[in-house]
Amino acid sequence: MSADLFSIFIIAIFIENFVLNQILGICPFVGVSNRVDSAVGMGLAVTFVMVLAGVVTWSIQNLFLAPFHLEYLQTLSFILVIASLVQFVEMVIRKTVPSLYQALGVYLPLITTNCAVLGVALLNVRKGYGLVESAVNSLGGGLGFFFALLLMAGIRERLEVAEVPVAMRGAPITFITAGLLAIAFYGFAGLA
Amino acid sequence: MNTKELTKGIWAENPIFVIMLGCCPALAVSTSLANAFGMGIAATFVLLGSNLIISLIRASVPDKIRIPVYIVVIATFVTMIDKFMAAFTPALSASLGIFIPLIVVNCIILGRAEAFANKNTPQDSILDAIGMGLGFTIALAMIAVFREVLGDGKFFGIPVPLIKDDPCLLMIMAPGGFFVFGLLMAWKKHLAAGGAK
Amino acid sequence: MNDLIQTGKYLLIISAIAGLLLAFTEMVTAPRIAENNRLVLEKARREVLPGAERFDTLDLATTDDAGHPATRSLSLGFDAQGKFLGTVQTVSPKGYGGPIDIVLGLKPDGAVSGVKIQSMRETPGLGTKLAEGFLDKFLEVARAGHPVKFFVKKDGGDIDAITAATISSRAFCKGIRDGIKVVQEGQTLIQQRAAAPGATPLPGPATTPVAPSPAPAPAPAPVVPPAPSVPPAPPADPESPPPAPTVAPEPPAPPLPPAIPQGGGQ
Amino acid sequence: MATVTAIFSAILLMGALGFVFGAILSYASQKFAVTVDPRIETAISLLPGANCGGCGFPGCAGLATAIVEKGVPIATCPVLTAAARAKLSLALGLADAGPTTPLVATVMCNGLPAEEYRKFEYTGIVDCQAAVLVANGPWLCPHRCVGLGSCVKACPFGAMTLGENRLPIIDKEKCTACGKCVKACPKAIIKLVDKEKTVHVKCNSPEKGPDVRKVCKVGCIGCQLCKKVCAYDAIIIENNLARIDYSKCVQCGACVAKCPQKTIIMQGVPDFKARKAFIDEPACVGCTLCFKVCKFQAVEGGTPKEKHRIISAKCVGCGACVAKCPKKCIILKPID
Repeated sequence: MSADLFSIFIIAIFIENFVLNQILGICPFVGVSNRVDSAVGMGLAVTFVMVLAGVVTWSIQNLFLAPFHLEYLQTLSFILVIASLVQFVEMVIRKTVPSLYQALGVYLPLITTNCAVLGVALLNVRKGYGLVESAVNSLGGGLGFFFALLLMAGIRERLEVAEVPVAMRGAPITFITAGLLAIAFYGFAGLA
Repeated sequence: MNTKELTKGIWAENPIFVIMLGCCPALAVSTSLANAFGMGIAATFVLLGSNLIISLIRASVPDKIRIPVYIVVIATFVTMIDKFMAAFTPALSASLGIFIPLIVVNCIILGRAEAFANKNTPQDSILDAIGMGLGFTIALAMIAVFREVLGDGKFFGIPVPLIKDDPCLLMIMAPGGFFVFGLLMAWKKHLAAGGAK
Repeated sequence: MNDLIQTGKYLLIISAIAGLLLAFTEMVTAPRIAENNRLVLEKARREVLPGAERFDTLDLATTDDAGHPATRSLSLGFDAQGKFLGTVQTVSPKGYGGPIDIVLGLKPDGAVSGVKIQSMRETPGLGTKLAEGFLDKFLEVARAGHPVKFFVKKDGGDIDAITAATISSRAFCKGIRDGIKVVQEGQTLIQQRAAAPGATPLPGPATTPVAPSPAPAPAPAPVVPPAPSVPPAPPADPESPPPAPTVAPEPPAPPLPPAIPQGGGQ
Repeated sequence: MATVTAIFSAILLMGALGFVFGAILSYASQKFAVTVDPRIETAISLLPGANCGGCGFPGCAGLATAIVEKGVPIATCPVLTAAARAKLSLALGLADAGPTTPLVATVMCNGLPAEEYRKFEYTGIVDCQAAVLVANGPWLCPHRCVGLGSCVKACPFGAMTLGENRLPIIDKEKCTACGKCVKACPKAIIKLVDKEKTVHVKCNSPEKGPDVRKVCKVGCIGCQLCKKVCAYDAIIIENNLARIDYSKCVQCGACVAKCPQKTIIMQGVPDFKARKAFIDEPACVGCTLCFKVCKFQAVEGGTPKEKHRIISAKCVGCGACVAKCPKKCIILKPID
């Protein structure tokens, strides 16, 4: 059983990395990765929301939606859960770590529409994962996002001092770097 | 009827290249022109509806639960469209079907709702929605042209003579999306900077 | 405290309205969607088994990938004169992006009569090539007659996979093998049913009428003919009433309908 | 019948979910309520919001809290215009003792011949602080502007760009004198100077004259000619480097014309020509004021009611007489 969990975990982080492989959650990925500390903040916030969302959505799906044949409410209820979780996290961060709250700025509420979070929730259902598997998959997905964000932030900080052509500065060079990172992540595909 | 609201979304404040919202579906779906237009039209339609509804209810929403309420409105709107299309227009739904659930997580919808619809009148919100939707579609089409021709050797489904036998598959996959997107954005910045050196 | 109630009340109203709207749309659209899917499946079945006019459904017990018991409903195709043409079934191997629903037609001798992809969520441009060039090449090989090893070339089979989409190609082949295995296992039952083409299909394992409940996936018939070794599959859904055997010229109930492209269902 | 229960269960489920989350959120908003002093909110809204850090506080929010809670003077924000500062002091009811003369950042280095005086080709990280670690910068002159744009990157208002010879050009309108560039420059070449003044000593090198000549064509060699020619003694020479006292300088340009090294320049007038005073003979009433005020004995006359004339050889063009003459009959003309 645990071997299976471990493989889900590794697949979620490296092989099916949410950002670089399935191209989900690009908006915060590009928006917040200019500095490592805000990237860490965002990564942790997203992982926290993902794991919690993974568990809550799984329970809603299996305790309410499936028995009462309300599958069509799936998207609606999942996104309501995620939105409320994000609003909750926003309040907590605003109270406890105001500087991080300032650094994340608009990208904190945008976690709600972060495709990765809803992606994980729907993926858990589509793959028919149990509770523990969903939690592990969500954790893996979150850490995968966090890992990619950290890599990106590190690279972008070095890009600040590199000689970048005028038109490429800012977002364009970020996307080219993300493309190269995605190619690098294909190397992990052999792990499956 | 100030047209500035309408035209700004199309190029000046293009949602993808300038505001950089909604890049997830843009990269994931822009592998063929047909997909791009499909996604664009579906997104425009949803954006129109959600902007209108949100700008209508914006006064009564307590600020603490602003985001959950907006998201519920958007999700309901999207699911209804998905179901009605699947029921009454099965052919269209077959081609557009997989895009509709993707729209719920499209950052543009909540982005525009949060940034625009909850501050402006319904008329302006509709104009903004149309502008943003068109801008989104155009940007998507621009990306899709490169990716389909280079990666798939087709243009709108018609095989392109030179490339069709061994297209560069990388273009279709995730990294290709990133590259084309980055280069197009650089080209836009270059233009916006008045074609400076 | 009252603020807590106040906000809670507001979100309750909004969510409730949303729930109502969706339930309403579901009620209006579910039967039509099921109908659309059924028509599509109907067309697919005819396409896959050329010449078949009438289909009989037969449910066979089998085990799914994880070894849990599951039922697979087969459609036995008979032409106008009642001659047994072969079997049609829907297999859903797990591809790269999720299940790939394939409608598989097999001739009585086990050769592949036709294959059609019902729905899939593979990476656009790569996995989706399954539905284009790959399918025609696959049919050529399958119809060549000599015993075909349905494996990707890399795994020592006769099918060449799509470049950069080996996962999808492997899943496709696995689905085909799975279909053939089910037919071989249930060979005795199929012959038994096929042997009585003239008479109207035996009343026994009739199918469930399309239950009025909006549940998009009507439960498969719980009753399986008393095969010696295979235990009847437990009824999955307590809610639907045991089906009164209805004899209709053409059993309307579709076999386990393919997952609606949006991915609902088990 | 079944459809009604289905609809009812849908509404019930969504309603319950909505209520539960609404309650959690409102409870959380109370428990995690961030008590923000409304005055800080108004302060934040009235401050420029550039978070440039010129005031030494972490962004405008930091400064706003400091102003409201610790009574830090409003003037610590260098970026505020006088009008904005007045509005803020009005809103907060605090005194507004801000500096009157607006400042602007100016680069005190002319480093003209870029290629001739280069020590080595630097291809490391494009950052002045990093370049300075390598043998004190790639230029022969240790005080020359490194030219890799740390100041340009530090400027939060986009007022600086790297010009030719890799010297930064400052846009006077955009520059808010927040001081970020001053801190970013490892050679301390950028100084905050009165915005109106246009005459500057474009050199920062305290080396002796001969050493300066070896490393730069336009460096200040400490010859003190400018000090002698300045009628308003606005130039101070400290360890071989001329420095302008901007409070006294009237930008007459006498020093600019005199400086043999072209170190002192007048902004906006690249090839500044020496100017001489000329008296319009008929209009002169012989009041001898110009004779008295001229420090360089360049006026021929002195006896009242007689026509005065300027000895152009001695005149440095400081313009003191022009200001003093009651009949306004003296004018300064560049000689070619």
